[in-house]
Amino acid sequence: MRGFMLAISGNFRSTIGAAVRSRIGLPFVSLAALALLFFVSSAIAADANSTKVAIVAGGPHPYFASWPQAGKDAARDFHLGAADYKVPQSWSLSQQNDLIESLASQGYNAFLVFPGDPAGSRNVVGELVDQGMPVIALAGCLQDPSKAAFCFATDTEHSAYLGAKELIKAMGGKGRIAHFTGFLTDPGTALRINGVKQAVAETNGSVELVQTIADIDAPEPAQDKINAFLATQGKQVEGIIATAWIPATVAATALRKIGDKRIHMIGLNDDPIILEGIKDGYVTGTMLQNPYGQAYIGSYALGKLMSGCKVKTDAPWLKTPQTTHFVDSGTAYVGASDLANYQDKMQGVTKDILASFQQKYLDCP
Amino acid sequence: MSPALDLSEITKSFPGVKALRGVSLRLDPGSIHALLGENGAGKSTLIKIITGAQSPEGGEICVSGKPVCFANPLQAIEAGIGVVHQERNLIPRFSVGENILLDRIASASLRPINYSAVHDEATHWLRLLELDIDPRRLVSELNVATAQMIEIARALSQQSRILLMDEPTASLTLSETQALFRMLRRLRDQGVAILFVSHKLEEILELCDAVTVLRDGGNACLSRPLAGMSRSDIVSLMIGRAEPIPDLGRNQRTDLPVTLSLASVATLGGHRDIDLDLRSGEIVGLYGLVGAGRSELARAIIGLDRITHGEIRIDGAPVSIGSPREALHRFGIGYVSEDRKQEGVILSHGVLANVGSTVWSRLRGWFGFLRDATVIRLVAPVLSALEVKASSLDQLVENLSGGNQQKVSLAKWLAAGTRVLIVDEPTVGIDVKTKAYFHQLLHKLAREGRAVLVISSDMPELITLSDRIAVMDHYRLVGKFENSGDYGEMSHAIMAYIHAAPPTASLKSQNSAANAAAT
Amino acid sequence: MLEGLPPAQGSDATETQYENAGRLGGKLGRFLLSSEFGLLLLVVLAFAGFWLSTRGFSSPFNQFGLSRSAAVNILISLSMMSVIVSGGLDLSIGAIGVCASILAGWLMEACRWPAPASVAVGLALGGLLGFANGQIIVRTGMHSFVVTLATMSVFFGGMIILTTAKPFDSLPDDFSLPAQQHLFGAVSPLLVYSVLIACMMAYLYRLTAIGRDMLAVGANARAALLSGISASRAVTLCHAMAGILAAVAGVMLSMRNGAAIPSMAGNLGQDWLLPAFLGPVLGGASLSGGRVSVLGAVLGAVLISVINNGLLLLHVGAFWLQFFLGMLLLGAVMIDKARMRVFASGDRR
Amino acid sequence: MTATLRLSSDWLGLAILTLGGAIFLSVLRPDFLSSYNIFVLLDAIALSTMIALGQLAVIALGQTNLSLGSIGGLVGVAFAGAMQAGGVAPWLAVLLGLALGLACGLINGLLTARAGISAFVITLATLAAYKGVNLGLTQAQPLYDIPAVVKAVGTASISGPVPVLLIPAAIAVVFVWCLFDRIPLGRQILAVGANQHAARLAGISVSRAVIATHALSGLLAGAAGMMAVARLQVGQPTIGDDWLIPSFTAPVIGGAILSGGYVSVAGAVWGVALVVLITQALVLFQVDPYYVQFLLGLLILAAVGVNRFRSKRQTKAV
Repeated sequence: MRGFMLAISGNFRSTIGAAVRSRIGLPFVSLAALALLFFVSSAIAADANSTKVAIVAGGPHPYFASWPQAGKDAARDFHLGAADYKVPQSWSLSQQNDLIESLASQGYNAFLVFPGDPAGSRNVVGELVDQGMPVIALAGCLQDPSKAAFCFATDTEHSAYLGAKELIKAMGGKGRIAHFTGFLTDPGTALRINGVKQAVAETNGSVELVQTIADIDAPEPAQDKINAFLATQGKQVEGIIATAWIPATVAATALRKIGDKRIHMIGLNDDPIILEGIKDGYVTGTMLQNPYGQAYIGSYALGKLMSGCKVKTDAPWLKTPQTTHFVDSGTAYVGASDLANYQDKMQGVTKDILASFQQKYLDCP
Repeated sequence: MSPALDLSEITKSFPGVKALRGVSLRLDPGSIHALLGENGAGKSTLIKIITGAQSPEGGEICVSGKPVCFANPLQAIEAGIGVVHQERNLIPRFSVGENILLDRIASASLRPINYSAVHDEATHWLRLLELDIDPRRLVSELNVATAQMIEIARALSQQSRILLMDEPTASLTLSETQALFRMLRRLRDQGVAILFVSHKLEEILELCDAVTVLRDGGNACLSRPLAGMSRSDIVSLMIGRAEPIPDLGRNQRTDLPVTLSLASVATLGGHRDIDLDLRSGEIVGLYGLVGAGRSELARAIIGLDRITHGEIRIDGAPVSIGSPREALHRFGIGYVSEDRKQEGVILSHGVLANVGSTVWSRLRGWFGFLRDATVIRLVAPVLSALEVKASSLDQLVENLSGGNQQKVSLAKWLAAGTRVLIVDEPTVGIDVKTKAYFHQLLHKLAREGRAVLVISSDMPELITLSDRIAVMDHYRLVGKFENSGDYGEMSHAIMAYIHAAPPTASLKSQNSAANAAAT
Repeated sequence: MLEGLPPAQGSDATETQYENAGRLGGKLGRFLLSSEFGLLLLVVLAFAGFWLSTRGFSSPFNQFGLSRSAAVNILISLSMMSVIVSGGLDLSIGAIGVCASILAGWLMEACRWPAPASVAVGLALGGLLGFANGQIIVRTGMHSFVVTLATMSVFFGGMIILTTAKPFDSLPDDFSLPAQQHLFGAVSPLLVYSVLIACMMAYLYRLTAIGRDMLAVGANARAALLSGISASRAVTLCHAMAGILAAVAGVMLSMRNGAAIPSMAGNLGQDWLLPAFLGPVLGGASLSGGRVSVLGAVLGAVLISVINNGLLLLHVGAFWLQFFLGMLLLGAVMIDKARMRVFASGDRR
Repeated sequence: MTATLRLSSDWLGLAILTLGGAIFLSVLRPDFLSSYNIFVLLDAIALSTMIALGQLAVIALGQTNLSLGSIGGLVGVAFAGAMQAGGVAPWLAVLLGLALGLACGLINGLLTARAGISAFVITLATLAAYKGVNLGLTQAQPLYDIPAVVKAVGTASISGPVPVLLIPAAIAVVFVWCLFDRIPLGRQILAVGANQHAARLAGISVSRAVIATHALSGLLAGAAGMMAVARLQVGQPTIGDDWLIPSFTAPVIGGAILSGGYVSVAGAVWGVALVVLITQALVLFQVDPYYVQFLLGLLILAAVGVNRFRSKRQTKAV
C-alpha cells in the first residue's frame, strides 16, 4: 500500500508560473483557478527510504505557531525525509479526519496528531496504524483504548490544578475566584474544571469558586460574557484563572481596561497579551506549555519508531483519566520574575526530555 | 396634428411563436381609444412594447411624431407614457403618497425625500379622482379597489400625454367605475390620449371614441371610430365571425333534492342569518359588490372560517366542516377561487400535478404508492373534455393562457367528482369566446346533477347562467329570486335589493356585536 | 362524463406555441438542459482532473475515504432538501443529528442495548425533534428560520445538559463495522446506504401521494390547502423527515468516528449548514419551495466531497484551500449558468 | 401622528420587554446599573448592532448575505495587518478597511445582479473565498501589534458609561434608518424587496439596488470587523466566524420580513439589546454553563413569539 502511493510522483511544477498570470473574464477566473490547481503539483520530493512525518493540528490556533519550525528543526537534526506542519481549515473533526486520510494518500507515513476529539479521532488513527504508519497523539490525548503509540502532551488537568494553586498562593490562601474556560464540547474543558475544583477543594473552604464561565472560545462571546461578569460581579472575586487561550487574553485585556490590579489572574500560554499583562502587573502569571518541544521530540520519536524501535511496555508511563501511556511534555509557571528567561526555561525542559527519551520509552535494535 | 402615439408594423417573436406580425396603432390626442383582442391575440405583448418592458424586433414607434426607442420602463415614462397595469404593482408597506410618486423616487438617489411635499402632491391627484384617502396611510391597509385607484392616480401624477390603462375596472365597483370614467373624460378634454384595454365591451361602448382590434398577432381593424358600431360588430372583429349567443335556458324545478343548505348561518367573519338552499342540478348565482362578503361565505362553507351560529346541512343532515380537506373528501364540496394565480393553481407545477392534487389521497395505494398512470387514467378524460390546451401533461401551468389556467383550476374539482361546486368569479380576465365556453360548461355540469353556486360581479354573466339569483350586501343575503333571463328586468331587481339594504353604520355595529358574542 | 359538450372554438395559436418546445427535442434535450446534467458534467470533470493531476487521488485508500465522506454529505444535503421542499429551511439539522447519535450511543454504552435497536431509537428521536420543529412552525405561524434558529440552541443545549458534553466512546464493534468495511476495495458501504435512501426519497416525491402533497404545499400553500391537501400535515412531515435524515447522517458520522461525540458537527451543529445548503442548491432546488431534485442534491453533495478531497491533495498551501473552494463553487455555478444559456439559446420557452 | 404610532408598534413590545428585563435585573442585582456594567452593555450592543445592520440591509432586499462574518474577519485582519506590517497610519487603515469591506460587498452585489444567481449561493461561495484569503494571509495567526490609539478607542468612553465604539454604531443606525426611511435609494431597495416586478415597472433599477445593498452590507461588515479588532485589541483571524446567526436574530426579532420589503431599524436595535441583556442575565444569575445555550434558545423563541402575538392582536384591533 505504502509503496504504491510512494511510487506515484508527478511533477508539473514548471507550468505554475505561466498559468498564474492568465487573466480572463470574471466567469473564467474560477475556471482558470481550477485549471491552475490541476497543474500545480506536489512539492515534496519522494524518497522511499525516509520517514515523512505529518504534524497535524486540530485547527487554526496560535498554540501551534511554533510547530512548523519545530518540524523543520527536527527534520534537519534527525535526518527525516520531512516533518511538515498540516492544519485543517477550521476546528472540525470531520475536516481533520479528511485531512489525515488525504495526507496518508499523499505519502506521509508517520503522524503526530492533535486529536480533534479524544474518542472521535481513534478510528482514523487506528486506520493509519493498521497500515503500518505510527501515530503519536500530540498536545492532547486519545481516550484509551487507542492504537496511538503514546500521548505526548501537557497534562491539562494537572496544569489547571497547578495554575489554581499558584493563584491561591498569590491571593494569600483565601478569597473567591472565578474560572473562565473553553468550549463545553471539548472534553479537556471538563478536565480543567476538575483541576481547578480540586485545587479549591484542598483549601478546605477558605477559597470559594464563585462561578465557572465556559463556551467562550470565540472572541465575541468571550468579550460579552467576561465583561459582563467583571462588571457585575468583579467586586466579589479576588482571583481569576483562565484555562483556555481566548478567555485568557480577553480577561487580561479586560483587567487592563478596568485598571484593576486587585484581582489576581492566572492565564495560559505565552500569548503577547498575557506576557504584557504580567509585565505591567495586571496578570499574576501564566501556565506555560511546551508546544515547540512537543513537535520536536514527537518527530524525533516517530523517526525512531520508523527505524525499527518499539515502544517499551514497562516504561515509566504516567496515567491520566484518558490514557495509561502518557508522557508529560512539561509545564511551567511563569510569573513576573521569570519573564526574561522563560524561553530558556522551556528549552531546558525540552533538552531534558530528549536526552533520556530513547532510553526511557523505546526499545531500539 | 400628429398622433400622440403612432405604432407602425411592429413585429415581435418569441422562441417558437410569432407574437406580433406587423401591428399598427394610431392614438390621437384628446381621444379615448380602445385596444381589444382575445387572450393570445398579442395585446399584452403590444402593451409591453409600448411601456418599454420589451423591445420590438421591427417596425417604428413615434411619440408626437418623433421616433423613439425604449430600453426600459423609465424611458417610456419619461417620454410621457403613463401606465396602469393589469396586475397590482404597489409596494404594500409604503404609503399611498409614496406609491403614487414612486417613479419620482425611482429616478432620485440620495437627496432625502420630502414626505410632506410628496403627500401634498399625492393629495392633489387623489382629489382629482374624487378619492378621500389620507396619503400617509399604508397601501397594505387598503382594499383591492382602492389600491387600483391608487395605481390610476400614479399614472395621472406622471402627467402623461399618453395614458395606457390595462383592465383598470376589473376590481372596481359600479360607482368607482363611474368616477374613473368621469375623470378619464375630463383628461380627454384636456387633450390627453388614452388607450383603454378591457374585456368589458359595455364599458368600451360607453367610454371610447375609437377602437383597434387585434387578432392572431395582426390588426383586425386599425383605429376605427366607434360611433355606429355595435357590440356584435366588435365581437365579430375580435373572433373573426359572429358571436354565438347562447341561451342556456333555465331550470326552475323546485322538486329537485336540496344538496347543500345553510340555515341561519353566522360566521366569525361577520355573516348573519344566511339562509340558502342549493339544489342538485341547478345553478344559483350569488351577486354582490366587491367586499359584500361573498367569497368569505364560500370560505366559511369549506371550513376556512368558523361558523358561529346556525348550521350547514348536506342532504338534510347537519354537518360540521373543519377544513377544505374535509369539505372535499367527506362532503364532496369544491371551491374554485377567484384568485386563480395565487389560490386556484400552482403556477410552477405541471398540468398533471395541478389537476391531480385533489385526487392523490384518494388514489394512493400501499404505503402511499401512487403512479402517474393511475392519476392520468382519472384526469385525462376531464382534461380532454375541457379541451385544456397544453403541449404535455407536464407543461407548467404558468406557461398556459389565462383561459387554460382557469380550465385547469376547474378540472381538478371535476376529477375529484365533487357534488357541490362553488365557483368564484369564473371568467375574470378571460376573453369573450372562452367565456361563452365556460358558461356552457358550468351549465352542463349543473345539468349532470351537481349543485353549483356561481359568485360573480359580472351581472350579464350571472343573468345568463343562473337558475336562481341571491343578492348579498354587507355580509347578509338581501334578496333571493328566480331568474327570468331578461337582463333589464333582472338587473333592476338586483340593484333594488342592494339599495334597499340597511345603512352601513347600523350594520357595522351589528357586526362588531356579533364578533363580541363570538369571542 | 362530459360527452355532448359543445367543443370550444379555440384558436390553434396557443397550441402550436407549446408544441415545439425544444430544438434538441424530447427527454434527452430536457436532460441536457437540466442542472443534474450540468452537475454530472462537473463531477466528471473534477474527478478526472484530480485523478490526473494529483497523486493519491486515485488510490483505493483515498477513494474509500472519499466515498465515506460523500455518504454523510449526501444525507445532510437530503435532510435540508426535504425541508426546502416545503419552502422553509431547518438550521437545527446539525443539532438534531448530534442529539440522535448521542442517544444511540448512550443506549449502546450505558444501557447495553444492541446496535440496531439503539440506532432505531436514535432515528426516532431525530424524527421526533423534526416533528417538534414542524409543529411549532405550523401552530405559531412563525417562519421556520426563526423557529429552527431557536430550537437549534434548545436541542443542542438540552443534549449538553444531559451529557455534560461527554462522548460515548465504548460502543460495540458491530456498530462501527459498516464504516470500516470496504466494498470492491475502495467503496464504503455507507455510500450504498446513502444511495438507497436517496432512491427512497426519489420514490417519495415521484410516486407517493404524500410526496406530491409536500411539493404542492411548498409551491403554493394556499392553492394546496384549497385543493383539500392538509398543508400543516405536509409541513410537519417535511420537518420530521429532515430530522430522521439528519439522524441517519449523525449516526453514520459516529460510526465513522467510532464514538458518539457532542462536538462532531461543531458548536450547535453549525458545521453541517454549509454542505446542507450547497448540495440542494447546486442540485437545482428552489429555495422558495415546490421544486426539488434528489439526483441533483446527491450530485451536488458528491461534487463538494470530490472538490474538498481533491483540494486537500493539491498543495495549494493549507490556508488557501478555503479560497479555492469558494472560487470553485463560484466557478461551478457560473459554468452551470453558462451551460443553460448555451443549450437554451434558440429554444427557450 | 398615526404614522408614529404605527412605527412604534414594531418595536414597542420589544422595548417594554427589554426595559422591563433591565429593571428586573437592576432590582435583583444593584451592580447591574453600575457605570462599568452599562459601559459593557453598550459596548456589546455597539458591535452587535453594526453586525445586525449589515444583514438587515440585505434582508430589506429579500436576500441574505452569508459572507457577512467572513468580510468582517477579512477586513479586521487587513486593518490590523496594514498597521502592523505596512506601518499605515490608523486613520488611513480605517479608510482602507472600509474600502475593502465595500469592495467585498460590491463583488457580492455584482455577481448576484449580473449573473442572475441567488445571493444565497453567491455569498455562500464568497464566504469561503473571503475566509480563505483571510486565513491565507494570516496563516491563522493573530496580529498583535495594534497601535495604542486603536486600543484606546476600543476601551475608552466618551463620558461616563458611553463607549467610544458606540459612535460608529450610532452613525450607522442613523444612516441606515435615514436610508430606509427617507433616502430614495433606500426606498428603492425596499420596493425591490417587496415586489421586484413592480419596482422595475416604476423605473427602479433593480441591479443598482442589489449592488448598492450588498456594497452597504459589506461596508457595515467591514466596520464591524474593525470595531471587533479595536475591542479585542488583537487582529484575530477568527473574527466573524460566529456572526451569521446573531446577524439574523436581531433583525428578525425586530420584525423584519425575511422575504424582503420591510425592515425596522429600531426593532433590530431593540432586538440586539434584548439578546445582549439575555446573555448578561444568564451570567448574572450564575446559570450553570451547561444550561446557558438551552435557555438562550428558549428565550429567543419566547421573545419572537411574544412580539408576534402582540403585533397580531394589534392588527386585529385595527
